[in-house]
Amino acid sequence: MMVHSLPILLMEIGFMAMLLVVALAVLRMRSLFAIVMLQGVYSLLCAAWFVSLDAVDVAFTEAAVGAGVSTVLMLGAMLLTDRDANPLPTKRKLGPLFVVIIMGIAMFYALGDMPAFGDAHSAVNTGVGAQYVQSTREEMFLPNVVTAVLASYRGYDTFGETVVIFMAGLGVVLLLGLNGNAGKWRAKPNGQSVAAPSQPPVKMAAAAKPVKTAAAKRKPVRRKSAKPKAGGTS
Amino acid sequence: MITLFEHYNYAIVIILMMIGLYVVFSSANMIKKLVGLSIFQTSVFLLYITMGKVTGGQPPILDPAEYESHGGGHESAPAAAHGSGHEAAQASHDAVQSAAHTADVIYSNPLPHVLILTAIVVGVATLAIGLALVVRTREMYGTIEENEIDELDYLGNLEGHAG
Amino acid sequence: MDLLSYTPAWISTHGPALLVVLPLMMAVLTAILPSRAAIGGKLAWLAVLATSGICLAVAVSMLLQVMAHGPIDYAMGGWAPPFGIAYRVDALNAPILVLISAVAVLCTLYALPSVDAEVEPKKRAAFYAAFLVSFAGLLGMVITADAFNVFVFLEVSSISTYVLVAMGASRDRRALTSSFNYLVMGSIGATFFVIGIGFLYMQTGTLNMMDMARILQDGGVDSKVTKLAFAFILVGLGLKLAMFPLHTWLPGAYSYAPSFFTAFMAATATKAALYLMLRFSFMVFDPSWAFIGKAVMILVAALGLLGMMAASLQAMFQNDLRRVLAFSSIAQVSYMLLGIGMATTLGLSAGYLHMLNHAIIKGGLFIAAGAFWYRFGITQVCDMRGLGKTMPWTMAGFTVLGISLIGVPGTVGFVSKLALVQAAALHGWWWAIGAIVLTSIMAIIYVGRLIEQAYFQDPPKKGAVTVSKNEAPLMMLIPLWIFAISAIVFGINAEWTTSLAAAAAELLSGGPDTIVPHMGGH
Amino acid sequence: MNQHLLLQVVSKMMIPLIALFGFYVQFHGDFGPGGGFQAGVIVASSVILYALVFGIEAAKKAVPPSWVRIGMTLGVLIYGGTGVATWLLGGEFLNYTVFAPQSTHAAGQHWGILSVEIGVLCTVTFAMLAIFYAFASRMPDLSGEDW
Repeated sequence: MMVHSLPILLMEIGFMAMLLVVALAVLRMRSLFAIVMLQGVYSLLCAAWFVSLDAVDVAFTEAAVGAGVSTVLMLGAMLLTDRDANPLPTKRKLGPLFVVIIMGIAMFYALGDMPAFGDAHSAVNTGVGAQYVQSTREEMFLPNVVTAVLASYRGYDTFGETVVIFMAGLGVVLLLGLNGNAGKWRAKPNGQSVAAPSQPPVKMAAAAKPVKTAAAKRKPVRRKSAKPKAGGTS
Repeated sequence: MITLFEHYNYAIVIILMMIGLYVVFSSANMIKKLVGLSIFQTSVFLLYITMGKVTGGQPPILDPAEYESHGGGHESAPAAAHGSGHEAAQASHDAVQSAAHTADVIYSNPLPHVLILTAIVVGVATLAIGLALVVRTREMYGTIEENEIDELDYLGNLEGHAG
Repeated sequence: MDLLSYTPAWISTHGPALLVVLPLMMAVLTAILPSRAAIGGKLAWLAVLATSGICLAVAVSMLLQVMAHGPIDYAMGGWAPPFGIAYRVDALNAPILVLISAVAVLCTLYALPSVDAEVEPKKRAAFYAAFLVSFAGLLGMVITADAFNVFVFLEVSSISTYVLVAMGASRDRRALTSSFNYLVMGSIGATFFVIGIGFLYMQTGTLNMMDMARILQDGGVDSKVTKLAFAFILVGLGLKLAMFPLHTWLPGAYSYAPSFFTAFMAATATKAALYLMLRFSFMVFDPSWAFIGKAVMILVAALGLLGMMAASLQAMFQNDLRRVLAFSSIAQVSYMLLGIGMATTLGLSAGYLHMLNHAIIKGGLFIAAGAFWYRFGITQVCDMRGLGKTMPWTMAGFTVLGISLIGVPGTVGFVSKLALVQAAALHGWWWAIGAIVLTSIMAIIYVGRLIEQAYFQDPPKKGAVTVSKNEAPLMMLIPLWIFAISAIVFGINAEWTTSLAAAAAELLSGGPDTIVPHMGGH
Repeated sequence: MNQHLLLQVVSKMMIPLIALFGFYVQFHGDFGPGGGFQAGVIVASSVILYALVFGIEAAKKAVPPSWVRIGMTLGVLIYGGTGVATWLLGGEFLNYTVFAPQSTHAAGQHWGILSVEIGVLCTVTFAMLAIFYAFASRMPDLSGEDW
């Protein structure tokens, strides 16, 4: 019972392999610039696989929002902070590894009961989803069923989600300020303060470490790589 | 073995989720944590979309001809050969009455697509706020490594108490 | 219930949607207000007060209608439930809606002086807008009957909460890192919740909670996907309500957020997540099924027990006032989980009752803690010396609420702890009674320590002259004393709150099969 | 010599096309893949490209921050306003059939969906711009080679 014709199946297996490789690369790497770029690659591969899974709207959004905007934001943030991630000692990683493996085992345990890939008679594909196609054809007279469901049948979800986007914009304006000058104001009690200052004065901390540029921090990489460093003078 | 072959997509999704979650837990750098979080969320989107795929199905975009004939005069459907080169065996090529036409065209399930459109944008909104926090933390603490920040906080507590 | 006759008919038909849409639209309007002029902040405050007042009125009228005529249904967008998104107000979520709105009104009263001292003048209008979004998100989360809509409004309230907690950085820089930790753990919790809903959808094919319950009832009971869905939803919501091993984000978020928002968050955020756990584990799934019953019984009750012990122990050794209250919040949430873990009608009503009572206690305590910082910049417990003399009224309110936190007879804390003990006794869980008594003794220690500092030590000296009396402003004392008085009133005459809890517990123990199938009538 | 001359010339031609494609995606959303979110991001990316090539100050002159703040709220107001309009006309929240009750071709739904998608376009465009402005205008003074 082949889900796709052979060429598409090979393409999908290619997508999956690349996704795994990219995810593992992000896990192993320390240079933040590479990690951010790989995250963009990961989103784009997902968008490609979405297209072959007939989710064209989602592929469009994942490519535009997931690969495009996230990468721009992460580069912007990375530019303002550090270029490298310090590794954690391995003994501190065993706990998380154990938790993650437990989660994986739980999901593989239930793999048997999941509907087969592409099964037209599974509860998902005979449930409300399939009836949307029918009702859009008879009631809505709109070609793109996803837009009809997104804006009308489940329009309230999209309203909540527009509020989430508005809140993200407002939140970043609150935290960083549109002209980049938020965060300088200090709260003072409206009366005599009896408490000792609870943390070291802010200025001292900020001046403690200048922005760690790539060149200054780069430890000699084990293998002599000739490729130009990310922006740093090698 | 058959079950694994029928569920290979879920197996991939589960492994990607495990990797994404492990990146979040095992990295001290705040930006790498956010990257791990977005990998974890993107693999959840894959879980939803692979659920909705139907064998030999098409993207859930109806052909306007299908419902035109309901409303307007019953002219024969135009010889609209399918533009998309989707050579699924069942797709009809020649001019077919719309009633027969709708019966055999299979569409994938649109509902997971709608849910994931929402989830993608929620993921990016959380990412934007997280990055704003990272920038502000870098200014206040001078570093974005969680273990260094804990040391600074621990020192801060002691000084505060001693003062 | 003659009060019901006053509410216009329009409320009963469009009440549920109005309750969530009004704060969202007001939030957007507040965000546009001119942030430069001083009036911008005051205007925003007035808008928030008016909105939460109207929401309280709508919530109370809906509660009265639910108690009189049964559940209110509302089909969003005019589409019948399995197609569109449905709202359902029944005996389980009506009291929570009233609780959230009431706490919002009281905290908004408290906000006028508190936000002026803690938030940049330019940012106050946007700050109030973010609060309204968080308030609407909580209401939307509690009122909806569509599984995915719960996730959307969970994110609406969470994302505004991350921003508001980080706004506390003007007072203490640790607000940023605790907000980041809360963001990472909150997003993981929300994503686990989405995975759980995905598996539920995979099993049932629909997203409406009532339909899901019906389809699961017919054939989905023993499928592994249902068990996996329940596990993910339990862990996702456990992260959101700070269940014992998943609580590490809470102390930082509560102690470094702006005091106005800590008071609101402490009284409502964990309650909404706890309500969701009740809704999913008793109305969508059913504890009579073997796996779900064992999981609820063993996991939730055991973690509740562990949480009580560990959190109370840690609360005793904290030197930051708000971290003491935050750890005590984790302990109190564990009490509720213990009540729910029993899965008996009495246990559920005791847990539900403790949810209502704890909101009153913790809201007031954090308002008092904010007032201490407002006047004297006090955050450490050692700085609380002599507060009984320098801020008598605020300290008196703090003491009344502290005592009801311990559960002294005659206060609201005693009522729910007594109900929990009775439920545990009938259920035969003697070790649970031992745990409740032990943690109450620990509560005596960590609350007593604060009261002892305030009353039995003389005020600190500022350069050889003792600090003079400087009472908190009236706008802070009014909500504090409303909380304190209601902690006493509902302690003595607990008939109303117990009847609400009993109605909710009876609906829950009825389980999914008692849901009258409805197709969008309202 | 301005190192970005080549970039500036090319992007001057590209930016209007990107914005146009964004609006195409928005209004083509009913017939093919597309809709408010993708369109909003594409229109925002055209302004971001302008900011990257011509500098953040030029972009702030082109799309001033006060617009961005108003635009964010305008989108949600349009969306919520459509819902409130359906209320006032008697239907449930976001029930678009009340816009044109007698139509056989669900014209009310089409109007509702169109106005809602415009609301989403507005919010997403200006929210993404607000986020980009916040990050870009917080730039520490990094020398060119240190990029």
